[in-house]
Amino acid sequence: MSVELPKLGGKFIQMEDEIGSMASIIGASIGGLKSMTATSGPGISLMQENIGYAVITETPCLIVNVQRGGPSTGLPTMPSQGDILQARWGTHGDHPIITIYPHTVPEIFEETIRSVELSEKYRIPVILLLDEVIGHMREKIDIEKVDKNKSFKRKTPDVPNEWFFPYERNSSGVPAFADFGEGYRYHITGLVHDVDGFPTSKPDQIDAFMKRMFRKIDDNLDDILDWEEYELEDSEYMILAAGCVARSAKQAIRTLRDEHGIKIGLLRPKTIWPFISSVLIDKAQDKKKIFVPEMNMGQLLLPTQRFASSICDILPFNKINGEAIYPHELVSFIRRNI
Amino acid sequence: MSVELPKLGGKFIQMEDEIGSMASIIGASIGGLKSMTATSGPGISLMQENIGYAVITETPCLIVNVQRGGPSTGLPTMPSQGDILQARWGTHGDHPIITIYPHTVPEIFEETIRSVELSEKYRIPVILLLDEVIGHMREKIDIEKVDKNKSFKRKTPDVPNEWFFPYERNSSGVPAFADFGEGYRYHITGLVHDVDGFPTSKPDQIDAFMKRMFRKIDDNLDDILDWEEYELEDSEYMILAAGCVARSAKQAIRTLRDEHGIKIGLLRPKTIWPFISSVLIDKAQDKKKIFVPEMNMGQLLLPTQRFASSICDILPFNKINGEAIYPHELVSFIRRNI
Amino acid sequence: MGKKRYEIRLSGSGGQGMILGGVILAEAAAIHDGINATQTQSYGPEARVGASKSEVIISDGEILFPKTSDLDVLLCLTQKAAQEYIDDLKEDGILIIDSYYVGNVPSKYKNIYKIPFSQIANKEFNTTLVVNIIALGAICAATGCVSEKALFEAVKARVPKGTQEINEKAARLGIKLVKEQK
Amino acid sequence: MGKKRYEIRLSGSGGQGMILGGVILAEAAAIHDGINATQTQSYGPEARVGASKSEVIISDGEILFPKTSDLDVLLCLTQKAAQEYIDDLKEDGILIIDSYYVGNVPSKYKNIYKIPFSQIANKEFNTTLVVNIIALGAICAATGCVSEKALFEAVKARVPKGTQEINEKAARLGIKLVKEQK
Amino acid sequence: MEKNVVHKYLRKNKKFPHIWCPGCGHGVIMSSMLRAIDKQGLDRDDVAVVSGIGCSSRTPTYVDFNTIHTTHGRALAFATGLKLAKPDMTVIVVMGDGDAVGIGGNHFIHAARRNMDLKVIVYNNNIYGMTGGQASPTTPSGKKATTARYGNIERSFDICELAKATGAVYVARSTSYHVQALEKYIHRSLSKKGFTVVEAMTHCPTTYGRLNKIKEPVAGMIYQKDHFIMKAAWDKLPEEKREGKFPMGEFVDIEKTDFVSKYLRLIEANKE
Amino acid sequence: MEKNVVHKYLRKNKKFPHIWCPGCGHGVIMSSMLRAIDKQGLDRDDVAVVSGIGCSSRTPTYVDFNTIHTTHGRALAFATGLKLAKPDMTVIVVMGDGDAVGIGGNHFIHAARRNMDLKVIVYNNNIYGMTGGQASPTTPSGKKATTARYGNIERSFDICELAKATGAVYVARSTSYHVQALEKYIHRSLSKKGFTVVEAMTHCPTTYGRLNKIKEPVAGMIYQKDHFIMKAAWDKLPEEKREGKFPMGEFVDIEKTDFVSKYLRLIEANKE
Amino acid sequence: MDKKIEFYESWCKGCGICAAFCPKGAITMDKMAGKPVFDEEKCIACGLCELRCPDYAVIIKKKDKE
Amino acid sequence: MDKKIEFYESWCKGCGICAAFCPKGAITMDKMAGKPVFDEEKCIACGLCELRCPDYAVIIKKKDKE
Ligand SMILES: Cc1ncc(C[n+]2csc(CCOP(=O)(O)OP(=O)(O)O)c2C)c(N)n1
Ligand SMILES: Cc1ncc(C[n+]2csc(CCOP(=O)(O)OP(=O)(O)O)c2C)c(N)n1
Ligand code: SF4
Ligand code: SF4
Ligand code: SF4
Ligand code: SF4
Ligand code: SF4
Ligand code: SF4
Ligand SMILES: [Mg+2]
Ligand SMILES: [Mg+2]
Repeated sequence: MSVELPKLGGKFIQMEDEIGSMASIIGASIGGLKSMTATSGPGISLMQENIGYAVITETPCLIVNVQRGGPSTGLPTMPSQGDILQARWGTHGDHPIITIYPHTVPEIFEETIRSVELSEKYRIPVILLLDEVIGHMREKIDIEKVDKNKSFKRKTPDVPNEWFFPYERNSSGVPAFADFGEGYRYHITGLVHDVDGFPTSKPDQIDAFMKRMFRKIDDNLDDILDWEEYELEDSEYMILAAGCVARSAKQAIRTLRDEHGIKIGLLRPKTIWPFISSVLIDKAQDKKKIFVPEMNMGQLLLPTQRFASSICDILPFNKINGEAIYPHELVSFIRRNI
Repeated sequence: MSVELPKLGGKFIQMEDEIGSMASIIGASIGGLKSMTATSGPGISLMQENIGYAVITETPCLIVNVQRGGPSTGLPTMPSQGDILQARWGTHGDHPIITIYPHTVPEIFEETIRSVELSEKYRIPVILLLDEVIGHMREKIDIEKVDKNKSFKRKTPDVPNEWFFPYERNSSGVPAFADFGEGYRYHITGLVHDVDGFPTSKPDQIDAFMKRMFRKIDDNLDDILDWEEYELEDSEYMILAAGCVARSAKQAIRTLRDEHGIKIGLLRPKTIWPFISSVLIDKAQDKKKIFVPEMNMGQLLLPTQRFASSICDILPFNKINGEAIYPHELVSFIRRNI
Repeated sequence: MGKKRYEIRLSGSGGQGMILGGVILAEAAAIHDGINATQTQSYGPEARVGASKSEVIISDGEILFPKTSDLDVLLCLTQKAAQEYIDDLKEDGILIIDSYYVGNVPSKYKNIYKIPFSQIANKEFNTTLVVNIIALGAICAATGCVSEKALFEAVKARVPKGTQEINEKAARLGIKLVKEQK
Repeated sequence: MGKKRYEIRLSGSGGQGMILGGVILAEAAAIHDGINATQTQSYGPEARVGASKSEVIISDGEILFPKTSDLDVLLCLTQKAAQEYIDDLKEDGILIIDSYYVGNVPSKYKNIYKIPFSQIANKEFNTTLVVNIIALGAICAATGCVSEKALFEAVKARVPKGTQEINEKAARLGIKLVKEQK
Repeated sequence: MEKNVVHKYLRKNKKFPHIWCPGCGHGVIMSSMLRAIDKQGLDRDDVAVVSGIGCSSRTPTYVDFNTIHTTHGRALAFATGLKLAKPDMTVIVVMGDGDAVGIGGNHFIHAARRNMDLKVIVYNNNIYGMTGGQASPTTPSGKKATTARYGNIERSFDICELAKATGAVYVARSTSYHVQALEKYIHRSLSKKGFTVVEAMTHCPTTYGRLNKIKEPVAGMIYQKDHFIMKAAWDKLPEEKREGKFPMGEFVDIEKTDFVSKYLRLIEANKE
Repeated sequence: MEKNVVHKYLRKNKKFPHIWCPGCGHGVIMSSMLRAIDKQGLDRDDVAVVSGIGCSSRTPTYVDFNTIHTTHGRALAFATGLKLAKPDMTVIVVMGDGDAVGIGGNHFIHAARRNMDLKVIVYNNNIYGMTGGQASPTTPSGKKATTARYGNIERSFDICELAKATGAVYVARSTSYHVQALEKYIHRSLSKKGFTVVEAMTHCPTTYGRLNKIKEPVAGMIYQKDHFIMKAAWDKLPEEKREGKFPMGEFVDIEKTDFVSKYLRLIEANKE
Repeated sequence: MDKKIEFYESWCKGCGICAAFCPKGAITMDKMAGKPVFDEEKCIACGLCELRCPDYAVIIKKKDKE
Repeated sequence: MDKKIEFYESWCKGCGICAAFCPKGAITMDKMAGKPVFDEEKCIACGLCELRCPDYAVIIKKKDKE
């Protein structure tokens, strides 16, 4: 980044810590730039306070988190999926958020673009969650396939200064964003605020603000959610997995189908937050069992149980020893448990 | 604290920020003291990295979080229950944790003592989650009732230096803690470590360490979990609520029973993490509906749905306008929904 | 007292000692009368300039919901406080106002004590610092929510050493003023 | 190639260019041969002192699981690397070792190429810097996992300008050395 | 037309009086800032005022510029991002003492080191005002705070010294009493490129004053009048007479290329 | 019996050689520290070595004391808590330059301000070594790092100056080449009460060296030999000859009561 | 000197700063009302009260300047 | 002078520092093995190689001191 950005007129700065990094990308976004930061492990915990600030001020920005094993310093450069629920709940105070979880290097490329787009469109920070396995891997990207003309500008105000409400409640739920310096002199604050951007402690204004913050996401799940179905059509069993575990799962499915004749498929959320609950409920209907393999003690398992435990049996497979889940482990676990 | 502690020979220090506060109580605990810090809102997000450090190094300490409204600066000094899931998942990396949620001032007193006890006994940070309503309230404490002779010393090593393994895998799952300066010169690290305290990247050692960290909690739920049942005996309906919302719920139950003849009771987790899942499953069996009122968009709701949605209907009641939930609101919501 | 739950709000401007007043009242009930009481107050920067309030709930039973919703008693020392809070008072609740500062109040309230607290304090004690204590006396006499003895003890325990006597006098004066209006 | 999925690990000590080697091999397959390839490596402080490794998976189908589990080919340039990694090689896998540094290897492996890479590099090119490229040539010839043309192109694209010729020579030498042993 | 320069820049859609306590020095600092901005003749669309959290940090709410009320201690980091995005904008960063050198100390020294072109105004009331009077890193030794009831046992920071040691190109100190000098220094800082710091000593009757027996606003200002001495006089003062007195004036005024200018050159040199 | 003082303090249950790269200066600093501890005659049970995260922070793993490897930048805050709990323990804090004044800068200046009795040794290799060579706040302007490929455009911190400005009672600098002076300064710092800082310049062949063409360990040490000049000589050096050279020696050596001593007095005075 | 003193009472919080530091003693505080009272005669329009008022409640206009 | 040079080869990483700064040129690096070779004759037991070895692989003992 520090090498490439200047060539393109972009800006790179190495801040003193991750708190500062998170703060500065918000500042840059307010100034009208698309901005991002990246970290692994401890850094993401330090960013939490200001992630909440981006949520409440509705400032678009992208946070990349390459997960490592263990809490704290843990297992640097070893794979894990320990930050899935932190991505949802890491900052204090109730809030919505979007988290995207690609599973190949080319998909990282595509989903980074989609993440920025969602972030700008819904004025919300987006976390791009990666696995170390894929974060430290080279894989083929067919750059030709990427639509380079696709561009997304944030929605900016189309009314004169005096009529501009920075946090107006419009039908889309997403107010226009006035970049600083464009003549709309308004106020941005991490306090709960009213449509005019100024702090409020009036229950009805608080309620309206908070509800809109959730509504802008809940009302647009069709656009925000994304997932892959792999060999699910005729399946009796289903694996639910994300990130690199989904690759192991696919490999396992190949073996299970080809060598053992077991009808099994994969449901892979690409958007993990908000969760693909209705898709899961739909797909779970005709399944005998759902397997949830994860490199943690069970995190995607929680929403899966929440939404599908009344539909069918759910079996977690958890591995937290710093290794990836091998396809053969999954094959034998599944064969033992059907 | 700054006034009282010196009188008792205790130590108080105001650190430069909450990161430092969290770090210093861990340092003090390693030095053999019982230690705590307290915050509200943003501070708890800043503490997350080092909370993870306390988890992985198994250092006892107490963190008090008086919740405020909204993400970020939000609604200072206004009540909310927005940090319930953050208390569980706020730090990066999969990990266990204990969170206690009292609902009256005298209970804060008792539960603070219990929290410190649990923290020392299981070598884990304990979060004491409070509501602003109760955090900023005066209420009667019958100090006579408190057992002052109750004292708990952490388990210290009872073998000579050379035979001491700071992270041994014993039957209890909790290794003895050697305070620094007592002759056991060992190493403490936030990296995943083996029984000798030194970092490891061997899958079997990692696995054993991580599993023990979870097991020491899972195996002792009987001791760690606590809850109150209020008018639950003959109830057809159940409210599940914690903290000050449980007080509104009790008041509402009085009205519903006394004035409307509705058989309804309350299940109130005092320990919220780990969740009282088996208790909930047990109590839910003969209920028609479970109501889950919260000052957030639904957080305790999640484990409730996860464990009980296949047993009975679950109805959330959420309020996020900076006000407490009034008993009459609950009364009318419940009457409308039964 | 004849009531299980009694909701009281003291309101005035910052610096009039409303919070200390609430604490004393709650302690009179909880410690000296031996029944239950809670006290809450509003915090935050807004509390510094605008109206300041302190709430006390007294009950001989368990106090469940700790916020007030239907006030039994409202004390207002300023017009601003009156404007802000008067709607929370029950129709049959007791309203105690500083009659020098608080002008109109809704006609629906019948149980009103009008006392020019600040002026009296200035006249009798040559300071407005005791206004909150006079008001506590008034509340005690108007409602009986705490016993006079408990109030005196609670006052003595909380006010600075050396001012205990004058504060007890202030409390007694408050009681007298209400009794005169009864 | 006749195989759908081909797992290759290059191992040696830090500084022997194993990572660059892996990248070149993967690019030869993915960019120049137009099939699929992934490349991974170990990171972290330990990687600096101990054995260094780089893994490449080549497949004409989709590469699902991106980590190696059963190696088809293992290159070991040091005894330490051989000790650490040899167990991951399939019984019918191909083992390529620097015969000057690597001594004993388990007898179960039959497809072994023993080449004194460093000595040859020193002798032919007067530098050990091209050891990794000679080794790539050897892998190419021993396995056919990438075409020779693709390998040369990939090498040329990755090595510093000015060293392209000598590096291509090194690759050719590797190919020749294996062919001689076949 | 507005009645005076201060009113000219106050937000029309905000209710006044502001939220600060009666007689709080923060209001005086804010008006000095507004007059300095006016004197500098900046287009208000090209001015941003960024704050952290605290009483002082309520400033952005009231002034009619592009304003951000960020998180506690992080204002400089937000401002750094904004400045990178908008190199031509004048970015003023107002912070309390706790904000600036307590929780925010690291961003302060690094922004100074980098020479980010940010105009810092520290409202120094020697205490955490908003949260009721905890000690700040500038609470003088021996003085009281809610977290230092027995008198502060810590040494206190000299913010100007810190700014100087870490690389600021302009550093000055004045007080809410010495309001003309204050305006002059802020104006001076606005006209310089690079990291500038004006430390505005402000009296806080409600917390610092109450705890340290300077309860009345007027007393707070008299204290400033008596205890702050111009640098020139201070330098001549014998050591033993300095006790309890503080220097004010301009401490640093040097030229150094700022970070963003250097970065823009780097882009120019490497653009494809 | 151990063969020499260094071996005496190495952990018997750890495998050597250590994890540092061949020729890395960190090993030299660690042995200097061990010799200084030995000279000071401390009981090893009463010594704690606390670090943050980084190559330098691997030190605690190897030495036979009470050791903590904390989180990045926070070592001083952990050490502060430990020192409060164990006032008589000698708490040595080893940090990298990034650790100490990058992410950890705020704890550094506040521990100095408070005069916490902590013995800081900064292993300064002018870069983030462990993570592969990102610029640190001490990377000299113009030098390269993975995040400053075009040469660092930021000004760099002088750690000794920062320590001095913020209140340390003892400040000294030496290098992994000037190993005898290094040992002497560390020993001196161990014998003082209060916040002490020894900045140990260390050569890092693998990252800083590789990026800045001082790849060989020996070259790194020769650089130190040629570029670091004793303070006395430095002070006499004309400005134009200072370019590219750095002073070493003892910069601060004063007496001030430390925080914990003051706190213990406060307890004594107010104990019930 | 011709001048005009504008005073916005509802913005004034009665802190007394204007009165305390008026070089001519032209301002006195009305104790009961807690607000300043200006003596136009004594005032020399130095503007210090305007500069120091924390609540922007005083404006001193020199007429000759307009 | 009577002295003993102890060298722990398995700890030595062959950095060459000892050799480069030996004041007497008593150490040379064996290029093939990448390890130092000590010339006891030249050595004056100044101990500098021991002090500077980053891997604690050399110990110089002065016999007369024992
Ligand atoms: C991370 C975080 N910690 C603590 C707080 C609580 N807090 C709000 S303002 C403040 C201190 C303000 O002091 P200062 O910066 O000096 O400003 P002042 O109010 O004195 O003007 C604190 C500690 C917070 N908002 N965020
Ligand atoms: C909060 C956090 N941010 C980033 C990292 C990654 N990290 C590990 S070590 C390091 C820098 C080390 O540099 P320095 O402190 O100078 O030590 P050195 O390795 O150079 O000795 C970084 C950024 C981390 N572990 N934690
Ligand atoms: S608390 Fe102090 S700083 Fe804050 S507004 Fe009041 S007087 Fe001003
Ligand atoms: S990277 Fe540098 S500092 Fe780290 S061990 Fe290697 S040489 Fe030493
Ligand atoms: S200075 Fe301003 S606020 Fe204070 S009394 Fe005078 S006019 Fe009123
Ligand atoms: S302008 Fe000057 S003289 Fe006139 S009232 Fe104000 S301070 Fe006094
Ligand atoms: S200095 Fe030490 S590690 Fe380096 S070559 Fe000499 S003996 Fe070996
Ligand atoms: S002791 Fe001195 S003279 Fe002898 S080998 Fe070592 S450095 Fe050379
Ligand atoms: Mg302050
Ligand atoms: Mg470093």
